[in-house]
Amino acid sequence: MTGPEPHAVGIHKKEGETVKKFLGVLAAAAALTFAVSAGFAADAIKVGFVDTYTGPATAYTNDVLDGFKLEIGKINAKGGVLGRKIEFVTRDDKYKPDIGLTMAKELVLKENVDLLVGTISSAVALAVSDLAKKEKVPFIVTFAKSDKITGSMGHRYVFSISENSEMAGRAAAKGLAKKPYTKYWIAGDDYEYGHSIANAVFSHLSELNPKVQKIGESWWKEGETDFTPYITQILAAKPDFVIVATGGRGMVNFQKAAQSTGFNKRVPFYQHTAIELSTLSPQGQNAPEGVYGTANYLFYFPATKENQAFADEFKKAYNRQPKIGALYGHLLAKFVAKAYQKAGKVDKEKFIDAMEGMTLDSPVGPMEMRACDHQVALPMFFGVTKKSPQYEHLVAGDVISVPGKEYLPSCADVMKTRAK
Amino acid sequence: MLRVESVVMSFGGFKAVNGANLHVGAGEIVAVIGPNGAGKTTLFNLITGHLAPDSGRILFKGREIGGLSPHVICRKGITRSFQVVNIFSQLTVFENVQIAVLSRERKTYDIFSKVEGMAAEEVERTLRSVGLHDKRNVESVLLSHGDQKVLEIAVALSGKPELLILDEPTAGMAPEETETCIRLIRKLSDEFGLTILFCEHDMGLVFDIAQRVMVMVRGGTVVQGSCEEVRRNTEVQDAYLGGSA
Amino acid sequence: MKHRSLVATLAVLGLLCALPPFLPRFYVYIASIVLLTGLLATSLNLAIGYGGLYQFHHTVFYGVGAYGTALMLTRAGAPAPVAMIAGPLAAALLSLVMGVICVRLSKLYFGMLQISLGSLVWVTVYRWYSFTGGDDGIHGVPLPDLIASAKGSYYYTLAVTALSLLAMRRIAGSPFGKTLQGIRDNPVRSEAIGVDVKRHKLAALVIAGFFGGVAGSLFVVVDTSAFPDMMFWTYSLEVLIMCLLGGMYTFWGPFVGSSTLVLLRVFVSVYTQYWGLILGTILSLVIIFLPDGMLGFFARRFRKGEVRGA
Amino acid sequence: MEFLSHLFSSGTLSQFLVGLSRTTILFIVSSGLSLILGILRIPNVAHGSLYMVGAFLAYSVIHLFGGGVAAFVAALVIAPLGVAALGFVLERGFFSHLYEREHLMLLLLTFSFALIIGDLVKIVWGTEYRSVTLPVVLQGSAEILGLPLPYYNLVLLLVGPVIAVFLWLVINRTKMGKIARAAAVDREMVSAVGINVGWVFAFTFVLGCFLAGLGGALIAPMTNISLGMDHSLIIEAFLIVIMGGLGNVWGALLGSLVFGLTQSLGILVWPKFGIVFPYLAVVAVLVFRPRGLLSSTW
Repeated sequence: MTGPEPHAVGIHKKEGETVKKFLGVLAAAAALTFAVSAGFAADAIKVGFVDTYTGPATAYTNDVLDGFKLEIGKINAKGGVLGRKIEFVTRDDKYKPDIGLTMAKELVLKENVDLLVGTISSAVALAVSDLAKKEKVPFIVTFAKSDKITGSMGHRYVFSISENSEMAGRAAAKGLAKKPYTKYWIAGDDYEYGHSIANAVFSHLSELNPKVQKIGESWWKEGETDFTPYITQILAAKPDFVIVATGGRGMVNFQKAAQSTGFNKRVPFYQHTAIELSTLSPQGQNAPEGVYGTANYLFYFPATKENQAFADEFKKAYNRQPKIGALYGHLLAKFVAKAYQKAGKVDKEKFIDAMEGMTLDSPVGPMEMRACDHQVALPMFFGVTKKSPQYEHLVAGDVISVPGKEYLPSCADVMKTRAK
Repeated sequence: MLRVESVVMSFGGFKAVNGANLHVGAGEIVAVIGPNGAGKTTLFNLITGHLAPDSGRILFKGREIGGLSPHVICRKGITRSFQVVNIFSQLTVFENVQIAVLSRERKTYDIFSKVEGMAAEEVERTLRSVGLHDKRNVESVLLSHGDQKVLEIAVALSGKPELLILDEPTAGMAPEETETCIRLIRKLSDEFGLTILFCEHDMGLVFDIAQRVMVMVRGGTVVQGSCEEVRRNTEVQDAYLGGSA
Repeated sequence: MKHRSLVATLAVLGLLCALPPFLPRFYVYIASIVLLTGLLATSLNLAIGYGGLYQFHHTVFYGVGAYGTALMLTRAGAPAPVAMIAGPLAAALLSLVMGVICVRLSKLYFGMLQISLGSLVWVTVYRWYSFTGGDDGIHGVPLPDLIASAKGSYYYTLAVTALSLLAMRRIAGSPFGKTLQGIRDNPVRSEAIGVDVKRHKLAALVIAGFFGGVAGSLFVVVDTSAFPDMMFWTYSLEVLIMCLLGGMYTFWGPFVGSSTLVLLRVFVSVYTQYWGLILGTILSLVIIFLPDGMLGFFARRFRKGEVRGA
Repeated sequence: MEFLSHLFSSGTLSQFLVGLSRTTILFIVSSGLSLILGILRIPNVAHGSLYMVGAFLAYSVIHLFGGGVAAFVAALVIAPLGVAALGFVLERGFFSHLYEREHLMLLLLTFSFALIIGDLVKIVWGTEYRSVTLPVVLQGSAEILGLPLPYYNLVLLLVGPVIAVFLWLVINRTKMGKIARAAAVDREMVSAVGINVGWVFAFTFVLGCFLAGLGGALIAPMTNISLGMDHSLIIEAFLIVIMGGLGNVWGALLGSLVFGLTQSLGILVWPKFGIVFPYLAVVAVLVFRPRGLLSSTW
């Protein structure tokens, strides 16, 4: 070590004075920061978003925000709710539960928001949900897919307006049960979401079709970029069908690997959200064909007037097709506005009472916020990827729609997991 | 007191010490001399445990010490100074000596006492006796080279060794500093009855204070004996005058 | 002199005790985070500033302290006092084990081996769903009522942090602390005066790990949760930055540095998403212009022209 | 004993080849890091960020040229050169004045650069992830024992050794390389004989950055290019360099092989904790050979 180490071993002898001076400076700086505040209008209904606004997840979360903005803008333009505007602020959790929790605390304890929403990360959602329960603030989960959120760790203050892994698993099992495959391989991102969705698909599939068997599993770390070693491993075992449980960025990565190795041509596989635009549009025409998937939203299906109108409106506003997040943001705005209207005043407990059992019309049809577990019942679409002359990306073909009621776990089942 | 028997130590293929023999009796002042690269420093490093011998024996008070760790050997009663000044340069003169005293008293694991002022009496006494007392609160990196060398001897001394090893104690010193240093070494020997082993290039100094001299050439012992014997030895003359000098 | 520093300490403590009633709850929470992060940085400084050990992955002990406490409370249902001490002890034990493996390496190699071992611990926590909760972490850790509220947890954090800092200050000023500084300064000289360098380093690592663990257990009290990210290597570097920012070779420097960074982070990240840019710029300016850190810089200016130690 | 049947299945060879090919990118990036660490003594945490910049640059170049083989080749040239230019600016602007600083300071300084570069990338390219499509020629895969090995992995298998030999030639057969090696051992000596060490160091740093950029450009088609791709890579690269021996190009190669292969074979043996094996390998190496597998320049 040739570096000039400061000759400071004995400095603490003089530190007392220095510390004092320093504390003065620090206090002044702190006072300055305290003085500034993000600021809501005085009588607005305050909605606080905690979500991931940096990194790959923004491909999904920005759509939520834009969908919400579009709808809430219309509501505010008509005078808002109860004569008050709905305003929102966003906080970036950087996909990390500790940061998300700090941000949520800031929103609740400092900004005094009336409502917390957001999070694509299940870890953040669970952390914030715990805070919501303690602070008695309603929290609407917009994207995170862990079934614990409204399942085993659900409570009065947490709601979910997206499907969860258990639901996706049940819906996929319904679609897959009709196929002739029996030898299944399970692979996926080795984290909460990956395991829970894979288990959900396979356990329900084996209930529906007792002949299926699992011949092997492989798990890679979340954020894995090179799937080739796993693909060769899977192909060597010669399964009939592969359940691939990837989330977020793993979706596109795995599809690219499948395309380049010809994996999809050798063995059919299923990925939740494989048919969704968020997965398909970044790959253009190079996405693999013949991949089975489920999704909550497709802008071209069902081809109803409502869906068409929503897609057109979104495209006009943001110059892109709405993806799944846009639907969630849209639903969020509608639920929030309607619930406050119904509650008659801005009150956290009344808001929750109003939310329970509430129904709405949406671009994908009518839906309900289940009173028992605070889980919304959305229809789920099951299909397979194919090329389309109309678009620059692949679309879902052979789409079947599974209504929410058919794949939601029963209230009794949910309560059983909560009791544990 | 110290006995080195046919010790061999090599770096890669090069035998830095090759069959050296050395004997130091209690209370003696022994000098090791030899041309540059003769292996004097390596020999000292072997004795103090900074290197481990390949073969041969190093006995201190009849016990084998070859290959032990430096701190263990220090505990057995050998302390040293180094050729290049080796002190706690960021600590004050006082603290340098203080650590050595605390280490000797085995108080370095004490996490409860306040170190300030500990062992002050002994530290000040030592500093007075080496003439550094008035500089006791100076950061030692700021001392003159001569003072640093003296401080290092004071640090080594504070371990209350039975054998003190000095590797070129006057290297790089100004003439008057050398003078002080010699007086210091004499004083140590006379007052405390210390056994001293040192190596030095300044032959005047060697023959001035050493009682016996060991001559090393190319890693081996050429001759060991009184100053007079060594001075007259023809092999030594060859090594210094005709050989590699 | 001694009298004055005692008065100053009591004044600061008194001020900190009096804060909560005047602060909104959010700031009480942030104040708790500031305190425990300060403790974390100070504990790291014991190893890196005083001992010169390249403790690159210190937050492993922070994380293990937190998980130890959280798991004792949730899984074992242990009484709170037991859990509070179990976390730090687990951290100290891990520090001992990692120390035994690392301590014979020097500087950069030490640091890298530690990062490697620390990453193993991190991976284990991150992957072991059934036990640690994996990447979700542990939430809603049950706490006794006394320390469950924002104020209660603040006072508890304040008390534990103050005691820990006092203890570390004592250790830094003890014969052991002085020996450690000697080892940092010159390990060869230390050995030559009979100091067992490795063992002292190991002891320093265990102490630093223990107090890192204490900070972790405080995090559980303040946040009622524990996350794997607490022990990801980037956070370790951030804590290193805190030490550097405040002044690595001073006792209070790391505390000052961590307070500055935590406050800055909380308030700045509300207004911008470019926290990295801000932190990076501050840090590079500090390294280039103030290598002694803020406190070191102040201290230096203060004693300019004085004879050192007079 | 189930894992044994995995090990000796027909997939093992193919698994092995795939492991080798992914080692290539680790090797390219870590050899650059190794040069900078071994010769300049800078523990450059920003190396991963430069790799990320390389990947983003490759993306931009390919899109600018509209895809195809020409665009891909252009990206492989332009992206590393761009990163090298960035490295040149960093070296002349900062590091050249700071070589004498403690490692710890340099480590933190480079970490601060990593943070800054990360946010600059965010500003320039946004937070969404990008992806690059391979030219049609390179799409598809070859059959090895009935299992697919993508052509691109085959290309990587060839690129790795080429780079290794190239680096060996630069370091051992050019004057610049020889001076750099000498300077790594004794900087003062080299400048004392009248050689301008500053420019040799600049050259080494720029070469290291070029390699980081090349690694980034090569990984671009295999992954989605996103913020944070530097985080996991840089720590792996550091471990590889330490494991292989600082400043030793062959050490970087050996380290990458150990790292890459323990990982891909670890997946077969114990899928859930496959990621643990490379770390264990590093620990084992450092416990038994604290200075790394091959001799280091330190």
